[in-house]
Amino acid sequence: MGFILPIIPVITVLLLFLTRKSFLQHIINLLASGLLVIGALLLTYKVVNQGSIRYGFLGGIFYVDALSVIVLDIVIIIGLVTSIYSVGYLQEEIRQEKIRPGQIKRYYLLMYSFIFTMVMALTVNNLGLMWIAIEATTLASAFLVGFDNNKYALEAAWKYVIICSVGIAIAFLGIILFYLSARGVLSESAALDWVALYENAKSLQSPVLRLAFIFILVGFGTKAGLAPMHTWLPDAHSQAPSPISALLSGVLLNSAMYGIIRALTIVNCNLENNIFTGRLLLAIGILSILTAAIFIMTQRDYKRLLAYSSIEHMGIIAVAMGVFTPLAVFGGLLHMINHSLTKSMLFLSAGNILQKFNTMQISKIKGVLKILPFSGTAFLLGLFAIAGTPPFSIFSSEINIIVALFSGGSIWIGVVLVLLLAVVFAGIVASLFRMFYGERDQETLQPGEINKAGTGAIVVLLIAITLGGLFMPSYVIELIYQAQGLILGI
Amino acid sequence: MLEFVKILSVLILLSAFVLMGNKRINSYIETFRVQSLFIALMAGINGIIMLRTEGRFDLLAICVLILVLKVIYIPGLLHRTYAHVKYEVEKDFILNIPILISVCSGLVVFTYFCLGTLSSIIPNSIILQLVNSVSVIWIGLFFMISRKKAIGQIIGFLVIENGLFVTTMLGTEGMPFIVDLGLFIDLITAILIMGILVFRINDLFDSIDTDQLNKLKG
Amino acid sequence: MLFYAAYLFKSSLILYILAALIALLMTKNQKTCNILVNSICILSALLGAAASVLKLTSGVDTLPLIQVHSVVPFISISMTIDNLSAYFILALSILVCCVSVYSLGYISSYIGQRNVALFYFLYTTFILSMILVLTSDNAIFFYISWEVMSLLSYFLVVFESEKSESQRAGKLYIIMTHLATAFLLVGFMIIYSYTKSFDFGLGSAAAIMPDSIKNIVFIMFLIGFGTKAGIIPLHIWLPSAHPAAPSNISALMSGIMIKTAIYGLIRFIPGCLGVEHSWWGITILALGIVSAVLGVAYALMEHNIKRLLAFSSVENIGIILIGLGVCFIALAQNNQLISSLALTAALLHTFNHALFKGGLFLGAGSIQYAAHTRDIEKLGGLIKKMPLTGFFVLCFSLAISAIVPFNGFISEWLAYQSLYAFMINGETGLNILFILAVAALGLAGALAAACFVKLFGFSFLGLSRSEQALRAEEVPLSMNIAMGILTFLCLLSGLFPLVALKLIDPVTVSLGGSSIFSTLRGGFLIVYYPLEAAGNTISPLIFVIFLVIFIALILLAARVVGGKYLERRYGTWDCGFEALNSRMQYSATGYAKPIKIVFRILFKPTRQVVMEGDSIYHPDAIQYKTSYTSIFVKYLYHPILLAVKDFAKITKYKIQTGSIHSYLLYIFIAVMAMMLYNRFL
Amino acid sequence: MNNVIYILVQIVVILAVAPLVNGINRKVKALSQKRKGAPPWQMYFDLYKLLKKNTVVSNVSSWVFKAAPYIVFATALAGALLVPVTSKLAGSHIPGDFILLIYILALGRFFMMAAALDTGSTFGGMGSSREAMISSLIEPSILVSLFTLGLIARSFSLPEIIMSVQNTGIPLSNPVYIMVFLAMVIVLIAEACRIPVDDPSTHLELTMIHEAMILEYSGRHLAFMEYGAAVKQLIFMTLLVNIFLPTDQFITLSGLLAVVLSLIMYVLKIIVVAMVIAMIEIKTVKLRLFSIPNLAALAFILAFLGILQYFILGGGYA
Repeated sequence: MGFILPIIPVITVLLLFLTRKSFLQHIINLLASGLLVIGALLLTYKVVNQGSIRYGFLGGIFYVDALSVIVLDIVIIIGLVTSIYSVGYLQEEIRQEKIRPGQIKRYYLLMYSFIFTMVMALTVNNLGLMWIAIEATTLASAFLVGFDNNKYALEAAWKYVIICSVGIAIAFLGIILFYLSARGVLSESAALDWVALYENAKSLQSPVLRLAFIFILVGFGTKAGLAPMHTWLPDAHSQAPSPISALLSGVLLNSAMYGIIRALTIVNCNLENNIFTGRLLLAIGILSILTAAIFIMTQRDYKRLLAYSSIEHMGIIAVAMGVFTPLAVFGGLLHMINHSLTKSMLFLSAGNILQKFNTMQISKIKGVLKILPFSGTAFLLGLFAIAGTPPFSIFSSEINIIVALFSGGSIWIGVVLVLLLAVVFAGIVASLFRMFYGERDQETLQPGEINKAGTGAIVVLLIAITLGGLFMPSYVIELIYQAQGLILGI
Repeated sequence: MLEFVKILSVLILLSAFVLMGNKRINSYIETFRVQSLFIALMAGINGIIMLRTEGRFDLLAICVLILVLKVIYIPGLLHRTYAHVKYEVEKDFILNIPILISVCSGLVVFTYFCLGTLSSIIPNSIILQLVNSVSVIWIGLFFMISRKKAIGQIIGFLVIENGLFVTTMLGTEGMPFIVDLGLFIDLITAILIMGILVFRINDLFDSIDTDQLNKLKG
Repeated sequence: MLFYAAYLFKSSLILYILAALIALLMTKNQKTCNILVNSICILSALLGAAASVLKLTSGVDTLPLIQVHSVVPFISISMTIDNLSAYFILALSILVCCVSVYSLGYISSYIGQRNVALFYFLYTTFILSMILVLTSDNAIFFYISWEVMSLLSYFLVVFESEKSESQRAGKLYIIMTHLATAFLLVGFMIIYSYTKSFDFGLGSAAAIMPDSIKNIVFIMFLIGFGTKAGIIPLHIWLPSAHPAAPSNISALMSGIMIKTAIYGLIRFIPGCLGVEHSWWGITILALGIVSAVLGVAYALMEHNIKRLLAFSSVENIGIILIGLGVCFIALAQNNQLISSLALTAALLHTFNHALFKGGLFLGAGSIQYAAHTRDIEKLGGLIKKMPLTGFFVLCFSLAISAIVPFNGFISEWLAYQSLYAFMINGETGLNILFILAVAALGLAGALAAACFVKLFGFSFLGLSRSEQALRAEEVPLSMNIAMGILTFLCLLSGLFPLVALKLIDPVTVSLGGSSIFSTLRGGFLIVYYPLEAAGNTISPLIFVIFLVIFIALILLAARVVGGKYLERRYGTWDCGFEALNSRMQYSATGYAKPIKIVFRILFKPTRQVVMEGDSIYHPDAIQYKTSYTSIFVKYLYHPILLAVKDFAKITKYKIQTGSIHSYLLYIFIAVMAMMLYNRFL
Repeated sequence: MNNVIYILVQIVVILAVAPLVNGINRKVKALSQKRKGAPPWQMYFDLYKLLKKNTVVSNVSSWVFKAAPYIVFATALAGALLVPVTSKLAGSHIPGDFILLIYILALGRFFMMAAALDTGSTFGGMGSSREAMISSLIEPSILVSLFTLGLIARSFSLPEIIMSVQNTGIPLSNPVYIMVFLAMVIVLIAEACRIPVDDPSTHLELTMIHEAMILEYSGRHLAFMEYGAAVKQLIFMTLLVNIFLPTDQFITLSGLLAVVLSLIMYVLKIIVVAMVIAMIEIKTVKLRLFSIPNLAALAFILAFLGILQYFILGGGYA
């Protein structure tokens, strides 16, 4: 069932090429994302029941297991939400004459090739191919970032392409070293197959692997927006159209993190401890959170603020992976899910606010709750959620990570983490909350939601993250436990 | 015959230095062309060896690809791009040449030092090439840091890619063919995208000086 | 009996949830929503009160209520009600009952103006969250409900969100409380890292943890709970947050919410850590002294009634902390009798403060309801317009100034007793601190009296100082009924202290103290303490009886000696100038000025006098502005805040320069650094 | 039975003596100013006359204004019950200690201060605010001094304290008592509104405090206010004389005679103290309002030093 997942986006792209009417394009978009979700769910069901799946064709490069399925589901579900949102979003953009109707086609084309690359990255079992796919995600999304085609968007796109390509190149060096470390252990064809690598991890050459891990960490870390390689992220996220920001933040970062996790698994298995990787990841993770905290404190642009918060959360996941105890890994994976849901919801509601107020300056906005009752409330609650306030879902994963830190002996890192999180919260409140309250001063704005469908999607997400805080569907947990087993090699 | 490979890898490194020493954008492109030529040769030699030993063609195919893409097509593309965008002579680099060169040599030493951990497990011949090619990567990165113009950065990126190619061809065996192929495709698209972006930048900013791309900060 | 307690308790919980749902559903029909929700709340509050009384008298300590485990690790709902929580829930229920009665009238002014349904949803869930805080027996669940409580109260603070002051207050509040909660979390986590369990396995941590760690955890808890309790210098959110909320909410916040912090201190520090060092108690005692005196000193300077009340909450928290401090010191020297005596004082004052401070906030609400202002300078003469409210506020003022025969006096008296009992045979160093505590209690009491004479006198007596005060009229009956109940309770527990003490005794016993009740000899009406020292005896009731008799006799004597009472109404003496008007009256500012000058070090008072007119000798008008700044805000918070902000602003542009070269350089450096690390591994 | 007798004696003696103190005080002052002055018992006549007069009530004021005099007077009397004039009857006493005493008097003060605000007169507000300041500044000194005595006597109840003092020889021979005594003198002056804190005999708004508060009162209200003030003053004097100048231990015989004797001694002591106070008033000048805190601070320091010495010397007095 899994093999249709990469195919659907391809077909969609072809269909989009053929169609001319924007109406049809919207329909195709919705259908495609719907189909994707169905396929993904079936696949998930299968994986939950029978563990990893390997497909014979194309030399068996397609391979899915719990870990990839988790990220895959995130990709596809966020994809669905985004595509639902995009319909209303694009229509509003056209109504405000920001884009021409002709651009809709381009938008969808790019979006689906973007999704396609990510699906690819998550379904292949070959590190090299995974790298290619992830590099391709950059290229596919570059024009999406520059979609608005003004000075800022262009600058963001340029930085995005350059920095990510460089980073990814370094990651490729790491992969070559992986290959090198397998010299004499594995046959050439299998030398990048990460399953094979994992199975023979013990016999790989550790010094080479260590170097390889460093390069992969930096390389994929660049894509995942870990400090100090994060610099492209705030620009790209703030300049891209809101739905695309949601995709970037909720999905792309995770796929990059997925690459790191894959490598991490092998290296730790080879070194038989996580001291080396742990130190690097903890350092980078804490650094990311610290950077985010500093930037959030005095942020003037709400989309940038959200972007920095993404950096923070990637940092948290990195810390979790660095601790590498079952609890931590569990928390990290759970955090991936929760963060992408919450963050994409935030970006989507931010998109509504942006379309209503036509500014990203916090200081220029007042009375959001009055003017946009639904997405405003969602944004407010989402901010509490993203800051790790109970009872929202992010809290539940953060608490797992923190507990892991404290019971794993690294108490002081735990203390630093907790305090930094609190500081981030304070920063969000201090810099962002003023835009929610007060009377609206622009009489031109009349209250009421634009993009009804999109708002509906937002509300659904809100409910999901609120309930997810206390009760997760048990098969999700089951899936996470499987992935945890894979990562820890239990 | 492996001697040639060693010499070539040194030559590639040298070309990287030369590139760093260049002042004009046209000469960047030419140096890059030369470097790619060396790489093509290297691929060719390795390909012949492999053909002899295992009877595989893929490295030769790669050699051809490199010739077509990196020696002929991409430099031409860059030349054309550069011809389109406005051109005024100005100092393109942030530090002066001697310092840049010395930093690069420092990079080579650094790389050698850092790869010292591998010396126990990998034959010296490979270490040599590894050091050379990896230093080429760092030099390329440093080139990007040191050049202001957009095209300079594209070149730097290409040099990094070159370094990666050389590294893939370490010793006799290259990477699986499909990976190299993918690498090429990505490369092409990347260059195309960057080229398009350069056009747009030039349209909007009336210059390809990336120092003007600093509106987004904080 | 215990079974009934659990049953009643659960049913009251369900009723609260029901009320919340009803509030959500009845967005359209606000009137019925108002009535329905309040009546349900009253009912469930009564159930809760009954449950906790049953629990307290049943003699069994812990009573597990609900255990629900979610699939996510560490996320579980587990509620247990023991004597301590039962006691606090009793206080909560009583206050909630009165506040709900009050809201019937008070919120009716909101109908049509604001989203009443939303308000009631927040109101009920807020109550619910407080109950969860008080009953949770698992650290994570405690943390969750604590945060939820903060969140909901935040939304209630910013409920009147169009006011910029509400926004500022809310921002300050949520930031402070969240930072504090982080410290709490750290504390819990450190404990966990030793005990490997989040259940309140009380005392379990004490055995395992090393002293140094215990001290750290203590400090964490002190900061965490101290901020919520509003002890000085962590109090700055409190005087801005309480006034911003609607008055009935302020009553709940000041009456119960800040007491949950006291609950936390009692629950975790003696319960979980086990007090071994006297310096813990000494720290708390010192903080208590500071909070008590400074709190009321700042209260005296305020002319916004609700800010004044908020500051006076800080004072009362200080008094409670003095009790707690003594208790902890006694525990550290394991002197059980004194510890439980001091704990009783603290708990009783907690309860009393809930009553009269709740009442005072309701009173403030009535004043605003009637006169549409909270500014004392604009009020006056209300006692003729709204006699009932006036009378109740007078009673609450007496109670909070610890004046006989109201309940405030009893708890302060107990505090004095515990200090005395300690001083009889404590060591010198501590005794000096205790003496300071005595002086502080005295000073705080007297200042409180001054403060509340000001509140009562300037808002209810004299001439009305503004139009709206003139147009004020008595508030709806329900509001007065609520305040009446509270007044009655204040008087009751002031005259028959043993009623309350009987309920506190199980708490102190279950916390490992020895029952002081065995030593309460004498009749039901007399509190009688034979400590090691000779007995100190008071009986407020007897003195009230004496007072009544005396007054009767005096009236009689006057009648007999002076004959019939002839009264002539005449204007107040105006020194023979034209008749007195309200602007000639003494102003509240002037009233507080002597004390402001005496304690000028605390207030840094500033004033400016602007003479309008051509000659300064014959000014047409004189403008007199006076203001004061809290030294804590000025010398503690502002500097830190500025430093952080500047640092962030500067580094922001230093890191994210916008130049792609520097970005590439970061990557470059990152790789180099990691490779070096690898090399030197 | 005992209690009834005790209460009656207390009430009668206090009521009887209170006005006398003021009279003597005025007389002494008059003599010092080479005036003949009114007879010491003048105040009885004044009170009687005031009772007979009919009263003027400000039409601004409310019930608080009218209730205040009775409450003030009643609380003063209730307080008087706690301070035994003679230790010969103190075998049985009613439940209450000095903390209760202080807070009962506080009730009266609260109403007095409130009533002063009730008429809307500027003088009232001024007096009230000054009273607020002084009372709150003096409160710690009272508490600390009485605490010291309570610690020494191992009890808070004043009869106990007075009893215990009698068998420690001459109290004023040891430092603790001296310190506390001085503190109490200052407290007395402050509470009784005497120079240098307040000037009872002026109606100049710059100086008056207590008088300003009761300025609006007339007729029987004024009478009770005055009388209450006098009783309160007498309470503090009684504390002073019975604690620091105990004489009852010299009275060896018992029964009614002893009581009478000790009462006579008591009255004499009170007269002496009244004169002393008067002398102080003559010798000193009224302080600026804002140098009163210094006096209060002095009182507190004295009390504090006293209890400090008690602790340092290890409480070896009981």
